[in-house]
Amino acid sequence: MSCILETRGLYKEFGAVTAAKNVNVSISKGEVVGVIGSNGAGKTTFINMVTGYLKPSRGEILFNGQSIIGRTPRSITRAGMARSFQVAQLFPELTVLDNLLIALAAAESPFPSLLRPLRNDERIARAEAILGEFSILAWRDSKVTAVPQGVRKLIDIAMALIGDPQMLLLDEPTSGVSAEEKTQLMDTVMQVVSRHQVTVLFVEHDMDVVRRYVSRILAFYSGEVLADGPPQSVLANARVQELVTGGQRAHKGATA
Amino acid sequence: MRLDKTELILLGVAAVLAIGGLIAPQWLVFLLTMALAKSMVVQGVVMQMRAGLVTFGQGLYFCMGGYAVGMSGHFLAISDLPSLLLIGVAAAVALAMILGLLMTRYREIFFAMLSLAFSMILYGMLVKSPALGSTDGFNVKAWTLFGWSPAAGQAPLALFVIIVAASAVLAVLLHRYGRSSAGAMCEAIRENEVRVEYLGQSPRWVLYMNYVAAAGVSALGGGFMALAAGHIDPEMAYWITSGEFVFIALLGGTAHVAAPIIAAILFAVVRTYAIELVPHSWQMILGFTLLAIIVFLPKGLWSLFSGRARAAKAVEAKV
Amino acid sequence: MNNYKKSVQHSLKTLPLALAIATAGVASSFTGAALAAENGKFRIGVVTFLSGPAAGPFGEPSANAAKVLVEGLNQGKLPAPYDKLGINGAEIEMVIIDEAGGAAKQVEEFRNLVQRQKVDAVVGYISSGDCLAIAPVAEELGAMTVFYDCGTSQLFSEDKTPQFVFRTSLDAAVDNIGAARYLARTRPDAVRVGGIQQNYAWGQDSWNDFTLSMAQIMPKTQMVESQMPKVFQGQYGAEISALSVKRPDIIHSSFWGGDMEALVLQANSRGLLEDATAVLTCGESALARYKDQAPNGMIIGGRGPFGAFAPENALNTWFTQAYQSAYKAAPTYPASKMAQAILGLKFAAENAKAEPGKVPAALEMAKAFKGATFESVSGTVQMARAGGHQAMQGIAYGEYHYDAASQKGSVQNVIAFSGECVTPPDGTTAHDWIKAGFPGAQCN
Amino acid sequence: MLSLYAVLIDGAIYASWLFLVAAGLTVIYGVMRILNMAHGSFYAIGAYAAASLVGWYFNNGVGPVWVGYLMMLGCALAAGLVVGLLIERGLLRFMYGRDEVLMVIITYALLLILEDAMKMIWGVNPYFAYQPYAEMGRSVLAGLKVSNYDLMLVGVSLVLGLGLWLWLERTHQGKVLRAVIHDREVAQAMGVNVRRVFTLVFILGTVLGTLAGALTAPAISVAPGIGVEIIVLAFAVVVIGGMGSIEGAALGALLVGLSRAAAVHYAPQFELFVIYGVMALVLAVRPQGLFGRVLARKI
Repeated sequence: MSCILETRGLYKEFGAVTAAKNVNVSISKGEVVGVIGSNGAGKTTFINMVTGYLKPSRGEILFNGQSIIGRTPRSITRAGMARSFQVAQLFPELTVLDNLLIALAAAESPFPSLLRPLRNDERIARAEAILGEFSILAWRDSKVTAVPQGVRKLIDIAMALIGDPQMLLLDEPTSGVSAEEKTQLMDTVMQVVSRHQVTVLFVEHDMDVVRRYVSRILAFYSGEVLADGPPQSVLANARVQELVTGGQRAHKGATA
Repeated sequence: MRLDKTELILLGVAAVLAIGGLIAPQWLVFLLTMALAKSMVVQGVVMQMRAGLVTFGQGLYFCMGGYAVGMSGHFLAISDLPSLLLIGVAAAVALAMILGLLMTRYREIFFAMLSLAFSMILYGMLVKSPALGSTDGFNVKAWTLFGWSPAAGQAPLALFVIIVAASAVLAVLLHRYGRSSAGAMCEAIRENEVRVEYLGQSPRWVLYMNYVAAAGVSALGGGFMALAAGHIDPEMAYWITSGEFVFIALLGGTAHVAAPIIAAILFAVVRTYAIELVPHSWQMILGFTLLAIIVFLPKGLWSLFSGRARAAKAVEAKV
Repeated sequence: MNNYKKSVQHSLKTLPLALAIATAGVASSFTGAALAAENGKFRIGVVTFLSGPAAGPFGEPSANAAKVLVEGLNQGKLPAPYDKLGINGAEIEMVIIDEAGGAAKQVEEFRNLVQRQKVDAVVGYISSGDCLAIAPVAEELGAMTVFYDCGTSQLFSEDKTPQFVFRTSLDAAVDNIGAARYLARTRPDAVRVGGIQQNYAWGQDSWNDFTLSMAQIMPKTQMVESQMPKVFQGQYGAEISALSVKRPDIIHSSFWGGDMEALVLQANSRGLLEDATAVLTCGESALARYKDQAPNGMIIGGRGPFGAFAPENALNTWFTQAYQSAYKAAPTYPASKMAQAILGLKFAAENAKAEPGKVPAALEMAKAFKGATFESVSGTVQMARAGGHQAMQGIAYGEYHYDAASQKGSVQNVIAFSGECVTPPDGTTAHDWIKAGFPGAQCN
Repeated sequence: MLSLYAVLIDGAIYASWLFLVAAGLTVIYGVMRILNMAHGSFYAIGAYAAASLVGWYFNNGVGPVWVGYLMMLGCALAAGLVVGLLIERGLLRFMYGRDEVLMVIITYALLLILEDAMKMIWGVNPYFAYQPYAEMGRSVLAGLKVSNYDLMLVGVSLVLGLGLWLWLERTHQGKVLRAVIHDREVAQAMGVNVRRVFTLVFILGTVLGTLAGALTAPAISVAPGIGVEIIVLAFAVVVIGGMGSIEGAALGALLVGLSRAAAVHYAPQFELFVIYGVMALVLAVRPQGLFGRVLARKI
């Protein structure tokens, strides 16, 4: 399997704090990777560096074999790496449909047309299709402000996905969603992304959620990758149990 | 090109206005001409408001347009109206392409203040130029249209018809721009710039286009103003003038392309009477009106008319 | 954007509705026109600054003067030759408009006055920019128009063949030629000259005319400093230092209004006015307010034989008294100039061969005004320049003197220069005339 | 050589005046995030109040001079309190939380209203209350005659600036204020009564405005429009220094003051737009102004 994303000796310091310490990761096409780690372990920093929001202090990031260090988020996005956000980043005053149409138009061309309408049947069809896939088509014409949290998270992801990225980074897709909704929400998301055959890397706290979908886990602790591998081995790893997941997980992990 | 209903209505109304000009009293024709010229500048302000930017310096391009027209008349002996206006727009666009590089780095108040600073610099330079009449400005030469020069006393009416046509075409274009991907992108930037960046779109590029386009539109208004009033002075670039454009923009709101036009006309009528009836306190009237709009009609006068629309949407949202 | 649907569907409902309201608003303007229908009265539009910094020193005295005069005329109180009721027997009705807001707006308002208010004549305009902008419109509309204050030399070189536009005030060049001549008489051995002007057309032109005149009249003087602060700046600390550093004997300034008073106060209390004599071309307009804050001997002008420089004559006596009793203050030069403009208009109208009680046609008035010689609060005025459309009058300068006992300021050592002495003849611009050494000037 | 001293002296005097004018603006913005266009009107109100009262006092009073100075301060204080309270309680508090730019427009409306209101109260005739300025006499600095009143202004603005700074940095109230400045929500959570802080700060800012006006009044002739003339000036100073920062305003004032004085002495033709030049220059290099804080957006 060819490697899509690779980081080499990635460091990030904020003054005294080290948010990333010698992070070496390589992810292959089609993988579904879960990133775990307690708060401040460096998960989001990792995503922010990979997507160009933060510039690493040292190290190298290769996307499809090309360095993306110092490139802007938008050029990285155009290169095929999309992301969603811990707190859904939407256009609140616009309708759900328009949110997606804008995402689509943005993906189509870096130079939006000045006179051709945003809404054309082809775009609308695609937007409705993806809304359908996430089964939130009912919200099509309502303002984002009138939409519940869970749905917003889905819109956020749909907007990232509608541009057909090769890789999708999901930053805590279930944060701010009630425990009941979580599994259902993740099920929907995972079905859709698998259908789109896109490499996925997502940050998640809930181990049950993680183990349920991923083929591989990255465990972060204070900026370092503590363990990297298939779920059972990583969750069985003693230090992971000690530092990341905590006792009860150890037992589960062992018996898995 | 297919016209949607709004555009058909716009053109229809324009036709009616143009014909109405033939029977309306001259002073009214002139008042409307001035109002329409202003409304073009306001369109420029509104274009940027939709992208979340308020400019207190649109007078810069208003003035550029005016002076370009006046100066090409005086120094280049050009009298052909379209070429004059074109020169004005070109000059403004050229300047905007330079300033835009800087302006698009700023948002919110910094944008407002920096735009103000630039227009005040132009004001300062003009005041410093005796060759251009300093604060007195200078009179603009009479215009011709493809070699035809209007008979004495007919110029105001002719210009009125021309500016009505121009406004209508402009309105149609801006209406399309508003619905275009670029127009949508402007609103998206207003709503959430970071997300736009993460959609692979460059907010600065979009804002840059928008800024330059707005400058051109405003310059067109300035050019018409110069031709209508027959005189230009640095006052056009003074920040109070720009403030007035913001005022009119808020009066109309950003909801519809016709809003600035209607707002500009109402503003002109109200002001004319305010000056006549309460010459000592019409500023105060404007002030209270402005507050009332902000408090009661945050979306501008237009929300009066489109109120039902939003009610309807609210219902849609429920289901 | 978010409601593109709306904009389509609703433009159907809302756009017409909106336009209906708009047109309603516009239509309401017609009523204005209806009100202004001719009513046998002589309607005068008076335009002067009612707001902004020019309102206090210029606008208000002018408006007051207009009121006093119109009232007096309507009651036939004026001495001969103006004892006829109103204008030509028709009662005068006045519409006062604020001049603030820039030339473009003034053009709009002028058209409103003439075409909606249906005024028979417009008297006004202080700002040169407004005069330049109004002139062509007045000619286009054939509207009788009398400029009472603006001083730009451009006016009649732009409006080459004036027909309906008249100016009863003097060309600004006259102020500065007069100032130079006064200096030659009273300060013959002054050498170092500094200047401070407001940084706009008025100030720039004044300084230009003054320096040119000085080069002719007092060739050994040298200009050591020229300051051009922003108009209405109010604070002149730096400029005053810059001037004092150059140790001038004479300081010329065309400042007016609040700026002038502030300059005098600040310069005086910093000793500048003790070391140098100030020449204020507009100085007279604050005569009553300097008190002991201006040094005796400061040279002030009134932009012509106006205000304190106005001669003793029946008209002026009546005017001064009427103004005094109405506003508890002596009329300053802007007031006198407004009075002069209205008197000129009355003279023209009553010599336009219209039957008594009727308002004569604009063209007739213009014919009668052209080249006329009429009596005014400032003495005899000849419309002797710009083909009979520009007034020619003498100009007077004098020295400020403060009487501590009565706490009143007055002008002394007044020297008046005849019009022929300071006014460029037709066919040459002020600049060329000055540069050529005032050919044909006849000085008393 | 003399003119070099002159530049420094004039620059210092002008700078201190600028600071007086700008201080209130920056304080209000710093805490309330309101860029107050009506600040110029406050200045004008202060000037009118002082000019009319002091003028009246000297014209028909033979009372001691120092009473006149007290009256100046007194009416500046009174005017500021009344106007500030009225506007904050009567209008602004209903607007809090609105978009910053909208607040600019609201205060712009306020400016339009106040300008005419002043005309109604004081008319259009200039007020001329020169006595406090003239009484102080002058002294000679480096061969340059300088008005003592102007020197006093330098002192006043130094004291004022220092006072404000100490108050913000060293007192409990100052801590509270800085808490509000730094994060309104957190401050609220910490039990700070933000509403009350706002009211107090706005009144403080207003008083600073009227004070600047009152102190300027004796040196100028107070006429309509003086307020409008200084707003843009004050804006420039505040924006250059970094909006909301006292030390920024001070530095901005000094920068503008000196460069303007230099222009007046060495290149009068550039005087008119030296201020905007400096502003555009500074912003081009430091978008947030010299002391402005950059607020990064969390995602």
